[in-house]
Amino acid sequence: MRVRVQAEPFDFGAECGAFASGRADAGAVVSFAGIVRDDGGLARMELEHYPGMTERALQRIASEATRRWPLRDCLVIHRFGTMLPGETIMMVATAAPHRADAFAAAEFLMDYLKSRAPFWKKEFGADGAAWVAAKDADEKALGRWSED
Amino acid sequence: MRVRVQAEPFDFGAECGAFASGRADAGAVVSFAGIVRDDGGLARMELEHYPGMTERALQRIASEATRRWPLRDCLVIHRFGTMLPGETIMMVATAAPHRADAFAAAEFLMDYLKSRAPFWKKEFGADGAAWVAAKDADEKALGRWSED
Amino acid sequence: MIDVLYFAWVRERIGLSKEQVESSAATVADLVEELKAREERYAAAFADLAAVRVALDQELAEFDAPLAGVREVAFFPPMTGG
Amino acid sequence: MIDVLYFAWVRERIGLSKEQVESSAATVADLVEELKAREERYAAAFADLAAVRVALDQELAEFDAPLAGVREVAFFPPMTGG
Repeated sequence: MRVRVQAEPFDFGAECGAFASGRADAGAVVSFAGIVRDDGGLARMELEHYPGMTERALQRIASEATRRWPLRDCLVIHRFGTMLPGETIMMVATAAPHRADAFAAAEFLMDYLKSRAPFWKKEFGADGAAWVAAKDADEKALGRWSED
Repeated sequence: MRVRVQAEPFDFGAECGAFASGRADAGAVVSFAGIVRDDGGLARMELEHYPGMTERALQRIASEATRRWPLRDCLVIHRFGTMLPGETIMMVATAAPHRADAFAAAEFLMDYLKSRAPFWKKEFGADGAAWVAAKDADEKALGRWSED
Repeated sequence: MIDVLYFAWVRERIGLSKEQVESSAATVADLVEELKAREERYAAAFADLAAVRVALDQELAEFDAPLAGVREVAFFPPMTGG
Repeated sequence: MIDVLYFAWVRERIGLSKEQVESSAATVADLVEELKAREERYAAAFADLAAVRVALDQELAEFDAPLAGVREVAFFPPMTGG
């Protein structure tokens, strides 16, 4: 289980390759990449975070995923700072014996990371800058992981 | 939308990297890799397929995924022939504006491919060879995609 | 003449991956009965039809599907790709 | 003395990313009231508490949480990572 928080770009393909490489202990590897989307006129995105808390929150989310599903490994990389359209913001990867677990754990990581890890996106475009608003759908997505 | 059926190994990391590269039209890329799992004593796996029908079936499944979700792209690669533990058997990748669609489409591709694309696995171990039996769970997994 | 293909353990039991069959069977089920009547190895391959799938001209089909116009019939176990 | 951190638009409205505050507030809500009473920019940042989240020593918390023993309080909008 590894968590990385960094300003530098990372190579999504190389990370996927290394993560899946020779993994005869798992049968299923799922990865997700979040990419800066250009919905029209986006010049750049700035990602602010809360150093210290970010790492703790991501570690906790990854530990929780490992507790809930029989994961052989799990990886979270999240960038902060300035990013251009098409750049990779973050990724998660999970490895499990069976695909349903690998998929569920990756979706769980994404849902929690979206609403519980201290990152904030600001978009800069032709019309100025604006903080991205949290989506109700993201908060609601957490409901499906309730263990009650 | 691309479908490849081949005996040769492929580089999962390189495929993921190329698939996600500069994709400012999507915000979410999901990929899945199926790997030969060594549950103890597996020497090799042989994957038989039905040339001609395989490509048609995968094309149809990929087209159906593209019809159901707003995908910007989708990729399916499946090998046949002999594979060793740790080798990558197949992969799918999906790109969509939002993560829920990319995840759902990737799981749909996997569920259909498992039970509807003409591949058969035979495992060779110390105790001899045996065809892998289809799992009820895989057939049942299709039920969740019913549009009725 | 119809091309009949066999895959995986169906192929192994029959000992053949492909053959041409002269048949006037109306449906897949009729064709299976004709094949079973031929030799023990066919009877063994088709003993449990719940474990066998069929494709007509490379499309999955049911055992009661008509064979009229079909050029290629394939028999195989449930698929296990992915 | 308690470290108070602000992020994203909370930081921008207050015009400060971090400050040390001398406070005897019992809860987060009490601290917010003290800050709002200070200056208009704090009142603006905390005008709608439904849009503000709080962390105590880097753990998410509620506004009625006690501040006893807490060294670092952070205020920020709902998170938008991923």
